[in-house]
Amino acid sequence: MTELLSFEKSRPGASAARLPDADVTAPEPSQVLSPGLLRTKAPALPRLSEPEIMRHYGRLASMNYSISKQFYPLGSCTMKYNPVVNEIAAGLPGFASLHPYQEEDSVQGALELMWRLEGALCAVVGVERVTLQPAAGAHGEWTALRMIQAYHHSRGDARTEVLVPDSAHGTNPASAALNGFHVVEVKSGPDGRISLADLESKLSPRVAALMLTNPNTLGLFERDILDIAEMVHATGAMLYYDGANLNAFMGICRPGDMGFDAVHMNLHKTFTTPHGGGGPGAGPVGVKADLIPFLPTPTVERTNGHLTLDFKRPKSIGRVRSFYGNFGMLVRAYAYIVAMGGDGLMQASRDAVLSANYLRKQVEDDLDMPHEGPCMHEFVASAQNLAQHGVRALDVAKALLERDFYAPTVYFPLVVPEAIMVEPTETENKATLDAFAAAIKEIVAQAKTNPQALHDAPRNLPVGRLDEVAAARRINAYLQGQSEDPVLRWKPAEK
Amino acid sequence: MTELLSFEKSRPGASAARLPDADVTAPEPSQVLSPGLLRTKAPALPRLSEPEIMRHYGRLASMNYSISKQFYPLGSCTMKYNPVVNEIAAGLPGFASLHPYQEEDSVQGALELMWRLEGALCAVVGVERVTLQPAAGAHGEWTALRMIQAYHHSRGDARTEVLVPDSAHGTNPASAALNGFHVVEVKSGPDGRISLADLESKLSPRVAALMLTNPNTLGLFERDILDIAEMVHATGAMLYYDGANLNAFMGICRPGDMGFDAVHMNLHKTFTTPHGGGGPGAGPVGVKADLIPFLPTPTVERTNGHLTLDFKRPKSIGRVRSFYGNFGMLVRAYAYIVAMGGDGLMQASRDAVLSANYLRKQVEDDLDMPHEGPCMHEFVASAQNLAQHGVRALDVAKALLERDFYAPTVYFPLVVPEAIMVEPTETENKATLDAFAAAIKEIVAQAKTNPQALHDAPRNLPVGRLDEVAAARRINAYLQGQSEDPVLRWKPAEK
Amino acid sequence: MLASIGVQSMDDLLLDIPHSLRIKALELPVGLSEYETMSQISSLAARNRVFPDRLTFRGGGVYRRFIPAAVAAVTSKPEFYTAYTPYQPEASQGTLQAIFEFQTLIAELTALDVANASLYDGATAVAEAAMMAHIHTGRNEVVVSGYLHPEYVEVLRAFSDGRGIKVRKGTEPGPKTAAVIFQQPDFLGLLVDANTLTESAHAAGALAIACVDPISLAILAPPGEYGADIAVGEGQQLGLSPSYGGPHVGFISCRRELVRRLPGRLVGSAYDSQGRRGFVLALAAREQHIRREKATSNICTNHSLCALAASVYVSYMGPDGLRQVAEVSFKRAHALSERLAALPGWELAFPDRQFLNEFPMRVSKPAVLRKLARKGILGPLDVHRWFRELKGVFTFTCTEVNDPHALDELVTALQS
Amino acid sequence: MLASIGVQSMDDLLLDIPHSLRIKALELPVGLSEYETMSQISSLAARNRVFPDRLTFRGGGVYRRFIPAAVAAVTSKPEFYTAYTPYQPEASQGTLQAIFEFQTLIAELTALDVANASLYDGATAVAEAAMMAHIHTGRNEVVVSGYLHPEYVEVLRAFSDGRGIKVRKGTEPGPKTAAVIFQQPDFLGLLVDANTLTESAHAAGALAIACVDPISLAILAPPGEYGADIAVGEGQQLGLSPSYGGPHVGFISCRRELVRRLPGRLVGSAYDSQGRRGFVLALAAREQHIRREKATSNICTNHSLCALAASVYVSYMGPDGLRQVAEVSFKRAHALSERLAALPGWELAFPDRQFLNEFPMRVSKPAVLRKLARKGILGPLDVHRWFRELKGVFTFTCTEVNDPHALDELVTALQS
Ligand SMILES: Cc1ncc(COP(=O)(O)O)c(C=O)c1O
Ligand SMILES: Cc1ncc(COP(=O)(O)O)c(C=O)c1O
Repeated sequence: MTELLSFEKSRPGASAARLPDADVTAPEPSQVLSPGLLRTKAPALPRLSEPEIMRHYGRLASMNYSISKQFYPLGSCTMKYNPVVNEIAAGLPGFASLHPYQEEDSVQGALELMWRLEGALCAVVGVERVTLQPAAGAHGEWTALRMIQAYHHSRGDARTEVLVPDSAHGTNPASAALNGFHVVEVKSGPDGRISLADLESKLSPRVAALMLTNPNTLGLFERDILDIAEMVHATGAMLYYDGANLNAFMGICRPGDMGFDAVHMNLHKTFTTPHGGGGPGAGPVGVKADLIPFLPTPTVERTNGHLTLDFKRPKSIGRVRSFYGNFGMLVRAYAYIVAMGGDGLMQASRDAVLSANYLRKQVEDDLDMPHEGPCMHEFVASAQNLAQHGVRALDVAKALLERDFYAPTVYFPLVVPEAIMVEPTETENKATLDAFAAAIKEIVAQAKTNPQALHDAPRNLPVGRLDEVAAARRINAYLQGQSEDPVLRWKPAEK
Repeated sequence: MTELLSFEKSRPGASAARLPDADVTAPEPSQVLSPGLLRTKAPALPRLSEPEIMRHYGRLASMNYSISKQFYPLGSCTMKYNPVVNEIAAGLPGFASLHPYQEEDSVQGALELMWRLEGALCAVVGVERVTLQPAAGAHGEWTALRMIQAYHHSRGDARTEVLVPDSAHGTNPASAALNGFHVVEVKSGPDGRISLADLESKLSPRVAALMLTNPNTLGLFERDILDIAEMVHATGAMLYYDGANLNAFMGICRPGDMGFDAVHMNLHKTFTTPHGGGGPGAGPVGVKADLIPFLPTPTVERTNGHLTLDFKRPKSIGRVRSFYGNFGMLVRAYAYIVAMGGDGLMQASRDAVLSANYLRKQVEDDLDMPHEGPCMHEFVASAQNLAQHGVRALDVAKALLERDFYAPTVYFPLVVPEAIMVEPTETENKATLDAFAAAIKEIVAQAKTNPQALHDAPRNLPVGRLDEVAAARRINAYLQGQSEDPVLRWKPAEK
Repeated sequence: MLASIGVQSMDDLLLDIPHSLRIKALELPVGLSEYETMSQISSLAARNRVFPDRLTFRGGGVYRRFIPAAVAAVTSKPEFYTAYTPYQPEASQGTLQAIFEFQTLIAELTALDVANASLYDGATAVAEAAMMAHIHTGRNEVVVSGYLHPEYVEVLRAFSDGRGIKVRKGTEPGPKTAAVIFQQPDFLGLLVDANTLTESAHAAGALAIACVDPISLAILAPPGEYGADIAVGEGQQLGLSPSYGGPHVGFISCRRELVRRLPGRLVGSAYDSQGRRGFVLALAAREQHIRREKATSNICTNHSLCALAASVYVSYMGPDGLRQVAEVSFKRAHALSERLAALPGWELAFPDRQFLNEFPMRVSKPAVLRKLARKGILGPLDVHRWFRELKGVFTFTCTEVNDPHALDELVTALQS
Repeated sequence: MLASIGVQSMDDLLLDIPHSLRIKALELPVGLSEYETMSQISSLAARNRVFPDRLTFRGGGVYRRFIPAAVAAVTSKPEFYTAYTPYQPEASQGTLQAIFEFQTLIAELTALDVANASLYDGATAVAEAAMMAHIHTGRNEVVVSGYLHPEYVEVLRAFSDGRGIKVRKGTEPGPKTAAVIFQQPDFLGLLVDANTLTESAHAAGALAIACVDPISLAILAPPGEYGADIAVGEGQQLGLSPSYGGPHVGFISCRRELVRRLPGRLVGSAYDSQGRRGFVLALAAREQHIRREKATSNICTNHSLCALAASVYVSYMGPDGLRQVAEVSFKRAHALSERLAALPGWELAFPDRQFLNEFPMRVSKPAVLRKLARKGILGPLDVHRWFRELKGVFTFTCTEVNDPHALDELVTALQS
């Protein structure tokens, strides 16, 4: 069951929109505007009735897996349940209808919410201030590195390198590069932790920062974190925390206490703002005292219960996006924190770690486990043991889809071959974890008896495996001018 | 893919609810109430977390066909698109949060809406007043007959019979019987219309009313309606209109003008309030002058722009439900009428008639057409031509489900054997009608080549055909005390 | 499309309609854009006064309660709210299973054997139960005991009038009595002696029909425990907003012996040829579309979506949450009743009767109540409107939404 | 579960964490029930002032427009909003197809070849486009022409500072110029000469980057028509609520030659072995998860759900509806501008410049504007805050939600 594009369903004369008339005496645009300013060819937008539109998107929706229906064991993604009340909160007219340029005295509630959220995030990660402006994790990373850059710069210290572990998420090196840093990779040791020796060898006065996540992307806690912090700080570099893995330790320990100078947080992971099929999220950044002067403007300030936006911050790196961040996401995260409380957040992390270790145990005889446990909130297995049957991690992923589970993250982190990265989160109950483990067992058994069935998976979804190589070839042809099919969009038939 | 019951998913200790404490000094119920008043055994309700609940209902939802995703050609049901804006309107706190016993001056907007809706419905069907109290069509029928009964009674005229055509909806005779009337059936002629001769023979001073729908349930307009009205009125009986088929003639003609004395309307059909999987709907009843004194209390009255509820109506039949009807549904219907306007409603009816005739044409070679066209907003075909291949209307219905269409109404009206009753409504575009016709053609072809495939349909839904006969047997066994499985509910395992 | 039908114009399709009946247009304004429609409707909504939940102390059959956000998140799924009655089970398992779960939870709450798929409201549920008793016993009178909701009584009368059944107020059933009907807690919030009422009904060969508050059943003995034959009630408190009185949902459950007399839809479990469990409409031979004038009731469309809301609500609460809701309401009401009774000129109207979370006060100077609205408070219900003997009596309701500060505000407002 | 893992207690799972780092509890209040949570949050919301749509005349990058109810009905579907980035295409066709449609409509609106899956907002879209130009041309300077939104400029600077790119205000590109960036209409609402700007950029070997208002493109020549290389913009007006500034959605489209430089996700069509068409993430070799430090951008999570809202909005409007929206806004603004210019002490700030639906007025006694809030009006934007030369200049915005009576109310309030 595939669905035509809205553009392909378009019917001449159809329209959902019935709009008010202008009802004023005023000229037509064409009477006023210079002809050169006017559009000559109308855009080929779909013409559909409201029922057609609603059915179109209703049917598209049913072609998606989502955390609302399926277990999403996606490692490094923290797909946990998104409470309904978050959505209600963000939709309150008192938030959703606010214009960003309203006078401050008319938005005290919004500013208070941001202030309180900042405070709560400070408490969770152990920092002194937080900027809520970045729109996503990568944006937060870049913001933090930009502050670190400005910090060194302000001290006349032009550092040009950023160290990134080989297991790091791709956004880490990309964010560093976007700030013009040279990225130097630090190796993991055989225990899945950063190699202190390798780190030692790469540290130098050129290094502006080391980017780490802890637990790291293998789900393992960097036991030597205090030593690492000392080594890094000794060279004058800063320690940066990629907070995508926050769900492991709320109420258990704090990056600030570990020696991290800056921390970004993905509210769309740990703090249950929904992923939206790829955003919007929010990536606040918390900092210790040294970096506070460099925070983006404006910051929210509170004096005698009155809230203001502070735009006068001479050392600030400036703005990283328009207005004050993804405010609607901030409301959701705040609602979650209020509902959970300190006790609830701690319980969530403990449950997440328990789930991951339980599930790891259930499948440890079925897949390779490249590193020893216990793990924190996620674990990385490997499908290399299935290679002898011609079965790859990708086949395991697709076979899981066929069994009504979303797939784990595969082929990441890069340091584990045929990686299968599983993060169950506290959302999933034991029955679901058991069912998932049973599916893995069934798939591993099938790898031996009928690998073809796995290569053919999934067979019960709207489409089977799509030929991405052929698609790439078609795109190439277009980009090289050998074809007029852009592949990356629909095009009206006639020109 | 079937789903465990919420009761079967229950886990000890799980709970979605976190509730405030009482926070007052007061005794426990058990300290105050006599022991005989207290419950001894807790009800076996499910214990689930919020994510489990949301996933449960999310998965159940995906097991439903609905007008939001599928074409619902259900005859006599007017499955048309339910505009989103209706839902928004009904959800406004200014409506959804009103207590029914608020003082009148604090609910002027609600009363005004009811007043305006009443006026609009009067305009559409051509009557003088409308009660908005009945909760559904059947409830409206019963309300109207109760008024007719009271009317005759008030004239000292104890009439005991109600005439109902053989093609009538089951609620018609049932509503009459509920008022203690004796139901007498009137036959249809070969042209699908009521037989005037038969009607003549059944009319007598015992007859309180004739219940009709026009177009009738065969989708045909009763051409002799003016004669019928004259005959009925001549005997002192009243003419009652079952308004389920209102979608055929808005802005084209009006039951009031045809001579009907009372009319019920299904707002959940013609006026786009959603069906909700079987309600709630709303079944207002419109009446001519003679019946006004008998309307249920309260009525909404308007004097100098001020609205009141009139409870002092000495001849009223009293109340037919608590409060003022399904108010939330009235808001939705009103929103629809405002958005459509007189012009839009007329267009809707014209489009509905056009769709039905177009679709009838497309399939007239494939199925038997027991009556000549044109039809109004729906038509009744028959699958008798497939009987020779052992294929029944039910098989056609199930084969349509397999093809992602809901099924037409089958085996109704009872006067047509193997009836297939199709009502496309103005919602459906030509592409959908064509696809449906193509599916019918395919099914009819398959009836000849591979009837077994039709008997096996549907094969791609959560369940195949369910054995209702076996279920009835199990229920019987339970009701006769031969089994302890109630079949009609889940029962906790242990006693 | 006209061409393919083989006609020239739309009018050719309307030839069966006598010319004298054709109208040119509807006497209604022209249609509006969505924006204008919403503006017009919002301005009507703005002409209503919304009292905050926490300051609403009025009940009388419709109550403010905390409604989890989950409820609307489920009922607003188009797959539920835009589906039809589940005539085709294979394509309607979502609705069917949800109804089956609703039937189960009503049966569990009332401790009776079987419940139906829903009725319109509490009032028609009482009337339908009376009709069941009438058919079952062949008797022509129902006895209404005590303070049954006055609107329920009116509806019962309207149903009974049509059917020629006598409605009598009293407590003594006689040989013609089909059923004794009582409400627990009653319209004033007071608890009645359900045991005795049930026994006396049975002693007279009549059925006992209990009209119950579903939330109260987390604390109170359910009808099944004291032997009632039929339980009915209004389910608004299970996750439905007041909505000026509807749509809400009626429920009905009964003993096994009476199941064939139940009105409306029933869903049962069934299996397909592969042994998969599914759900179907069951015992349809009671219903109008099969039995026509011999049906147990005329009901067709019922209140399915409201029943779904109730199911989500009850699943959210679970047994402990429901009990907590009932207990918090109980305690707040008892705390308030003491404070009100301490006000000069105020007293409990029935000081020796027990109650849960709604209770009648006798007020010597009711004028003070008129000031409440100005303070944003929706005060108690004046029940004198329905009962002559209750002059100066007002019923107050407390639920989990009336926080202790709200009680303070109320008491302060009454003192000032 | 602990037993099956083979440990005694939770602490056994946390042994890797140095003891000195363990904390006992978070310094946060304890959790609240849903009811209390919503009460607390509602009371924060109540401390904000909501101006009615129709009386909002403030724009400056965020606009009140009519949002069809269909938009939220789609974006609130959990299948959309609770899905992850569509890494597994077979289980994510809904999201993928929706993005593919979004890419198409942005490409159509801007009349350029290819658009991406979305960016965070208009400001970062400008910055990303500048980075593209920098990489493509190998040049280290971007020229910002005219009144580009001041916050966009700030973001552009932050991005450029990190990368060592110079941001220069002006109109004359030089040999080091990677791109000329202009906004059409500009921040003040004025129309610029996009043709000339584009030509001069090209003449200098630089790219032309047009930052455009998507609704304006129903009337105005799109970037593709005047030869711009990259179009970017803010999509808030396409069905997203103001929400105190976010989340909204940035968009970017470009000529075929630049597609490999595009930041962020791209969805393309592909086929399965049965020949069924589906959609997949395409050209991933530009992205961070494959290319790491060599990626065209660091963006990962983008604004997919907002892009979906925009798609629903545009489908609802269709080409005619979008044009109607633009025209009604245009006419209302022109009617208002005349009435304002007729007020004593008021004049158009740039009388010989053309505009669509936002326009700058010069006001001799701005104190009058302070009274507007008291009348429930959200008045114009004081742009002096950003531009020293614009003392006494305020921009007014009109859209289809500012009905003629609203214009009357505004003018009356200013006269009084
Ligand atoms: C470890 C890690 N870091 C950073 C990111 C980037 O976050 P975002 O996608 O919000 O930009 C992710 C997201 O997948 C992640 O898993
Ligand atoms: C012709 C006809 N009359 C009456 C009814 C009864 O309406 P309701 O189901 O709302 O009680 C229906 C509904 O199916 C119908 O089709």
